[in-house]
Amino acid sequence: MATTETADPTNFAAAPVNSALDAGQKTKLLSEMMRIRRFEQAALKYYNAGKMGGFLHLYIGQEAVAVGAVSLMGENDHVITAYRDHGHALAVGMGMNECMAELYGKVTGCSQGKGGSMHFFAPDKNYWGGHGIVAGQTPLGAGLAFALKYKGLKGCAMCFLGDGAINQGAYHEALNLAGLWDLPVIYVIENNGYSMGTSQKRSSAFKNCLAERADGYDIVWDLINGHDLYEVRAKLEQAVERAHNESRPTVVEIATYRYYGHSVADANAKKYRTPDEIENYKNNFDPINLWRKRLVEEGVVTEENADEIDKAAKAEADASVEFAEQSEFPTEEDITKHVYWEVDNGTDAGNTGKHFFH
Amino acid sequence: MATTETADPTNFAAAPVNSALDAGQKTKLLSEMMRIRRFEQAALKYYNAGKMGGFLHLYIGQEAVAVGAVSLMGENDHVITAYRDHGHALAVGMGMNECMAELYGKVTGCSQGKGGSMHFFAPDKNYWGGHGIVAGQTPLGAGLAFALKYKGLKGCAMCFLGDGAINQGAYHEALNLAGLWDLPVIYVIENNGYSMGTSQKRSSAFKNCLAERADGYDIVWDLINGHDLYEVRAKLEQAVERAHNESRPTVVEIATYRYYGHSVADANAKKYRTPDEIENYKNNFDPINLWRKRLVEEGVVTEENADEIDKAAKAEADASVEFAEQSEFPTEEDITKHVYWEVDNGTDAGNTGKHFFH
Amino acid sequence: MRTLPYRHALREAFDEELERDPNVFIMGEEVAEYNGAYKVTEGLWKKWGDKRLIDAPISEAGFIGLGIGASMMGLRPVMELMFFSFAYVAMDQMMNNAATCRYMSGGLLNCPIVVRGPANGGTNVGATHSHCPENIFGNMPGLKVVSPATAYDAKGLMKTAIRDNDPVYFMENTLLYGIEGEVPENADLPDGELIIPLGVADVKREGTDVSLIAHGRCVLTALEAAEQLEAEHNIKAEVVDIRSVRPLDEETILNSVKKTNRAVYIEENKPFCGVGAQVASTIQEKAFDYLDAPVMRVTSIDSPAFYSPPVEKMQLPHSAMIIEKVLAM
Amino acid sequence: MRTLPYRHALREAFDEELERDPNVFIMGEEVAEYNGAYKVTEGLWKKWGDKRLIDAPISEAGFIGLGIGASMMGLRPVMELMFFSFAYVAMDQMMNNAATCRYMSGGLLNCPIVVRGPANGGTNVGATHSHCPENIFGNMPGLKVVSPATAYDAKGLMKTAIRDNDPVYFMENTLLYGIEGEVPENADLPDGELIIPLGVADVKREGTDVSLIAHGRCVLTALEAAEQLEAEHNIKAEVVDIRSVRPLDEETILNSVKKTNRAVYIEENKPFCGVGAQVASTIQEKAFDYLDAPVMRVTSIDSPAFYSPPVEKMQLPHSAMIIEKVLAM
Ligand SMILES: Cc1ncc(C[n+]2csc(CCOP(=O)(O)OP(=O)(O)O)c2C)c(N)n1
Ligand SMILES: Cc1ncc(C[n+]2csc(CCOP(=O)(O)OP(=O)(O)O)c2C)c(N)n1
Ligand SMILES: [Mg+2]
Ligand SMILES: [Mg+2]
Repeated sequence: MATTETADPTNFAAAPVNSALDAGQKTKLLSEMMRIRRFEQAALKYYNAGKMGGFLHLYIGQEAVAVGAVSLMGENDHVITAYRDHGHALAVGMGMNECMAELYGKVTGCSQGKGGSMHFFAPDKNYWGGHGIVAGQTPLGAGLAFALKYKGLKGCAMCFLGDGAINQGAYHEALNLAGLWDLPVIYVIENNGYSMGTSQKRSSAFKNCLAERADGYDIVWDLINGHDLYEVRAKLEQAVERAHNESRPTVVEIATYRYYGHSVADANAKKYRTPDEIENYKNNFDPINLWRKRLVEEGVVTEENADEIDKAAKAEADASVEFAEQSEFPTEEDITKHVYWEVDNGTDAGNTGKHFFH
Repeated sequence: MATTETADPTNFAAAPVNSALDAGQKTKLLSEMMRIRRFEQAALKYYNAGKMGGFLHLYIGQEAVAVGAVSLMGENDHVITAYRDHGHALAVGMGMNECMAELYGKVTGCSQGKGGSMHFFAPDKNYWGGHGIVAGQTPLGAGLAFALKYKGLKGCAMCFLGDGAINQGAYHEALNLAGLWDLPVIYVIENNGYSMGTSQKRSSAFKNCLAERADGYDIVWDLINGHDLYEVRAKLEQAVERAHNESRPTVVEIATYRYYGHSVADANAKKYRTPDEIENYKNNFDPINLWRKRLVEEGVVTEENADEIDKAAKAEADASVEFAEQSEFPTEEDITKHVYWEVDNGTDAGNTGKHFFH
Repeated sequence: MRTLPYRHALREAFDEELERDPNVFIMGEEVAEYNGAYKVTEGLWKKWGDKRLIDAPISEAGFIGLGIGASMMGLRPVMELMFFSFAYVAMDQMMNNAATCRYMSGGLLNCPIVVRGPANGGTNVGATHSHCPENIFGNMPGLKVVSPATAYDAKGLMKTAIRDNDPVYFMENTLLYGIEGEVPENADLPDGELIIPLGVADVKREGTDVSLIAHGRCVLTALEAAEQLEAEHNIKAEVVDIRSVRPLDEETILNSVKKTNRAVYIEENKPFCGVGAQVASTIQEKAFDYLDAPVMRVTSIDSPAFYSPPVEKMQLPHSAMIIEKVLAM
Repeated sequence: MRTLPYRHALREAFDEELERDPNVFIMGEEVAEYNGAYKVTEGLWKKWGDKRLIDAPISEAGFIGLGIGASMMGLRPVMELMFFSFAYVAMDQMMNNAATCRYMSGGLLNCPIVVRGPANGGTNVGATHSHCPENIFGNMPGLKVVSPATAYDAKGLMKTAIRDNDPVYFMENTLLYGIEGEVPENADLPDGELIIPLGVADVKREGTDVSLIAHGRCVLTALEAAEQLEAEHNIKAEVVDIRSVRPLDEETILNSVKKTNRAVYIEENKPFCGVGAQVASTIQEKAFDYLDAPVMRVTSIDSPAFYSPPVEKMQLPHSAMIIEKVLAM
């Protein structure tokens, strides 16, 4: 059963969590979305220039999901996601410099060059990655929630996954544990319609939607339009409240869209999706344009303010490229660091017996 | 949504598949259930006498499920189950001798002593085991159905699993594939209320029942009382028809009960279940007693006939013990047989390169 | 000295660590109300309650993954696999999430989790329940693998494993659970408790003629063979129990071989790429000039586990196999 | 002779086998409509259609298990793992159901399935996507493991793997997909097709001074090192490509070592219990008296895969590592 309980369910701006926002906060949300997009546009440019290795999965088009969700986080709320993780990383407050440097594989990167695009982490910001194995993070998300409950903290874990990830067994095992043990975890399915080149219809058996599988575990679920920041916040807030006050899980499915291919290496991005489909979303559902328009209508910002915010975001992204370019690569000595905590910390345990065998 | 569509859904005897049964067939069903029970009672006796190794998971109390399901099988219908597999094995027509000898670990056993209690196979009887890893058989069941469809055969695969097995990811992945690809597979959840010492409520999050999770995959499901052979046949027949005519999967959850512990080694069988609970089922829901009573009422058999059938079953079981006792153990040379088909068949491939390294 | 069965020694380790650190909890199938399928956790649920001992559904990937996530947050999960063989349904969580997240984050987190359970054959439970994946997990940098042979080692290594800040996979043996061994009372110990570091091998029998190197139950098989070798062939075998597969105490192994000039590795796993292969390759590389004969290996006969009780006995390493190898050297 | 990239050679193998046997089908993520994440199956869906090329959801345990079940019924599934690393979410199906059902049934069935995909690092995809589990699957009796280095071997071994009646895990390499190699037209072949048996090593370079033994892309690294050793140090290295890990051609390996008296095993996997450990232990056991020096090993530096492009290069085996070992012998 879907669960929308605002007075006028269509008027998400009126939801308490949104009406409580002041101009500064609303503007900051715009700025964060713009920062994510500018960061990724810069990343795309230099990835194509051969400055980076591996994969680059862009979040462009989905920004309102991570920004909206993270904007609801309090001290004891945590986030974990998959490999399409730049948006969540910047939203929780990671710096563009460390993130861009990580893409460059530099030692100044957030993972000192060891993780790359798919593996941004910031435990100090309650951000637990950045995970490359589809749905592999879903039991971890349940574990974060389990730890909060075990410690008696009022918080929740938001665990993001894609529409294709719901077909991994680990997700179902995690759902059962969350439902059975009353874990304060929120599974956020970012449904951008495709898992690589495979549409939702070709990868999943479902009746009405994907979140509905939660019924089988007696878990409340909801559907959200991901292009509307107000809606994302209003509906996700209910899930956060449920986690905080009832220690119960929620599954939300957020309709969204990625403008680029699955990763930049995706040769078929325009084959399995019609150009019309892509254009239509860009023109009518771009979460940044819609939020910008909204704030202008509300008189919160002027077009000029918005342009400045965007310019600042672009400048920050360019500066992060410069930072990454100037930074050093890790050295061969760094290869065997961060394998074992006990070794890194020079403890007796780390010095007893042979740990490395090359 | 549940799907019971007989004229009077409570009068399962009147269902075509049951009204079509002649006296001989009805008697045979009684005989098969009695044979399974007598076989297992003998197995229990000699397991406790130290004649067998490993685990012995008894099916006693659940006989109507396997017998009812297998009685619906046609030429292209296949079966696969978990480790509680003696009932299904005898129901598909495996001999008591080969089965008892397998429990004894003798070379005359159905698996030549290599599989033991959990691993009875008879591909010639469309019986694909006998699997020890919980839910590990569920993707295999989908594969049997896939093969039938691929070959253009009108058949189905009945894949049995327990109430605890539904929480393995593999089952959910298999459900999605079955729903997505229209596979003629029937997942039969034998819900005996416990997974080892854990009750359904302590292991599974659910709203009304376990089969209901099928809704999330747009798969039809049904609930069945496993003590009533007519009900098992009447309702499962609908699933078989669905598989044969629509090539669509079904999930059925059959309420049943095991009289003994999870395995004979289960020290706590009477701790996590009250004696009353066990006695109540034995006295009021024993599938053999109920069927026997029914056939007597119908005038199909007399009490005397029934006793003779039971005596014959016991005699057959005793003879199988004798057979097993008299049989030889495999030899050390047998250890490396049946590892590689190519080696066993002495092909060029089997003779090229080193296959074994001890 | 006081003797305890291996399983009780483990239970004491859990009980003491549950007492010492409120972040330690035990989770697995039937570990709480049922007292453990093999009674290793018997009595702990009664004593420590629902928060510290948790029965899990049959969802190894789910609950071990949950434990890994919880360990990142500072909890210290001790996860039971009813059989270690079931690790294969949780393989991604155990090989990727537990072993690589510290690395991929540049050291921003660590996973102090213990995953434990029996990894052995010999009770006729068949091919799927008899895996010995010490080599498989040992292959993955970031993981630690322990396999104790005695009650004493089981207790001391388990306490260390729980306190270790890296993931430790602790492989036990259903055939050892009932075997008694000396385990001192804490009161009789200098530090008031039994702690054995990982990565330290133990010479369980001194000898001069050949080094029998092993881990897990095969250590007992090696000791049995050593007795016979001395009694019947006047060959003095040294028995080296590596105890922990990774980290590995190469020094003790090499010192023994430099003394005896002959080595046999004994393990229950299948031979191809087993721990014995690693140790043999290390010995010939680092003690080449000391070897009077090639390093030999004893393993299970190379097939899936055979059910038939008398045949599985023949398939598993036994002293006759060891003696034959030694006499042929 | 005609040259083809490795990926095209594989595609020819699939195309020919799809043609030959209607029971052969290809399943995996993006193998059909998308033409394969690495374009190995490009064009096959267009030619063979929905029945023979099937796009699967992201459910490796589910669809590989499905393939195993279908193979028991006589179909011949060729399953693609987009990365072989994803085998870890399908581990139970691949280690238990594919490898043990024949055994546990006393030979009543067999599983003629091929599971294939790239198992390698070097493209900076990080720790979870760079596993090389040849040793892990090779450890399990009942399984076969193949790892071809050239387009020629890839085609010939794949055709054999598909016809083999046992499960074959075929490990490719994304860095090899684009490399051209000689692959004869069928018309130019005596039997009209290219078939290479499993279990037969190939001496890719003759030499007298040291045997460089390897599999997969490391064979090319070994050849490069051999060239430099000859050019700069006048050392004539023989390069033995084992091609198939299990079954293993020990004879060719031992004959080479008996000739050169020195051996180095090169592999991309992490060292602990790698294929090189097995081969080193075998050589010292069976050619002990022929060895002038211990068998040495070259592997990746022992940590999870490093993302940073220049650093991952240093982590992976490269000719300098090999040369250093050889010169130190
Ligand atoms: C277990 C596993 N299988 C396959 C892959 C390869 N892969 C990476 S992302 C992806 C598609 C995932 O799609 P979705 O879950 O919808 O997330 P999105 O990329 O759309 O954000 C696939 C198949 C993987 N990383 N892990
Ligand atoms: C993956 C896996 N985990 C755990 C086990 C151990 N185990 C065997 S049967 C069982 C209980 C299964 O209960 P259920 O599915 O209800 O089947 P039942 O025994 O009641 O027929 C457990 C936990 C196993 N064999 N495989
Ligand atoms: Mg998607
Ligand atoms: Mg049950």
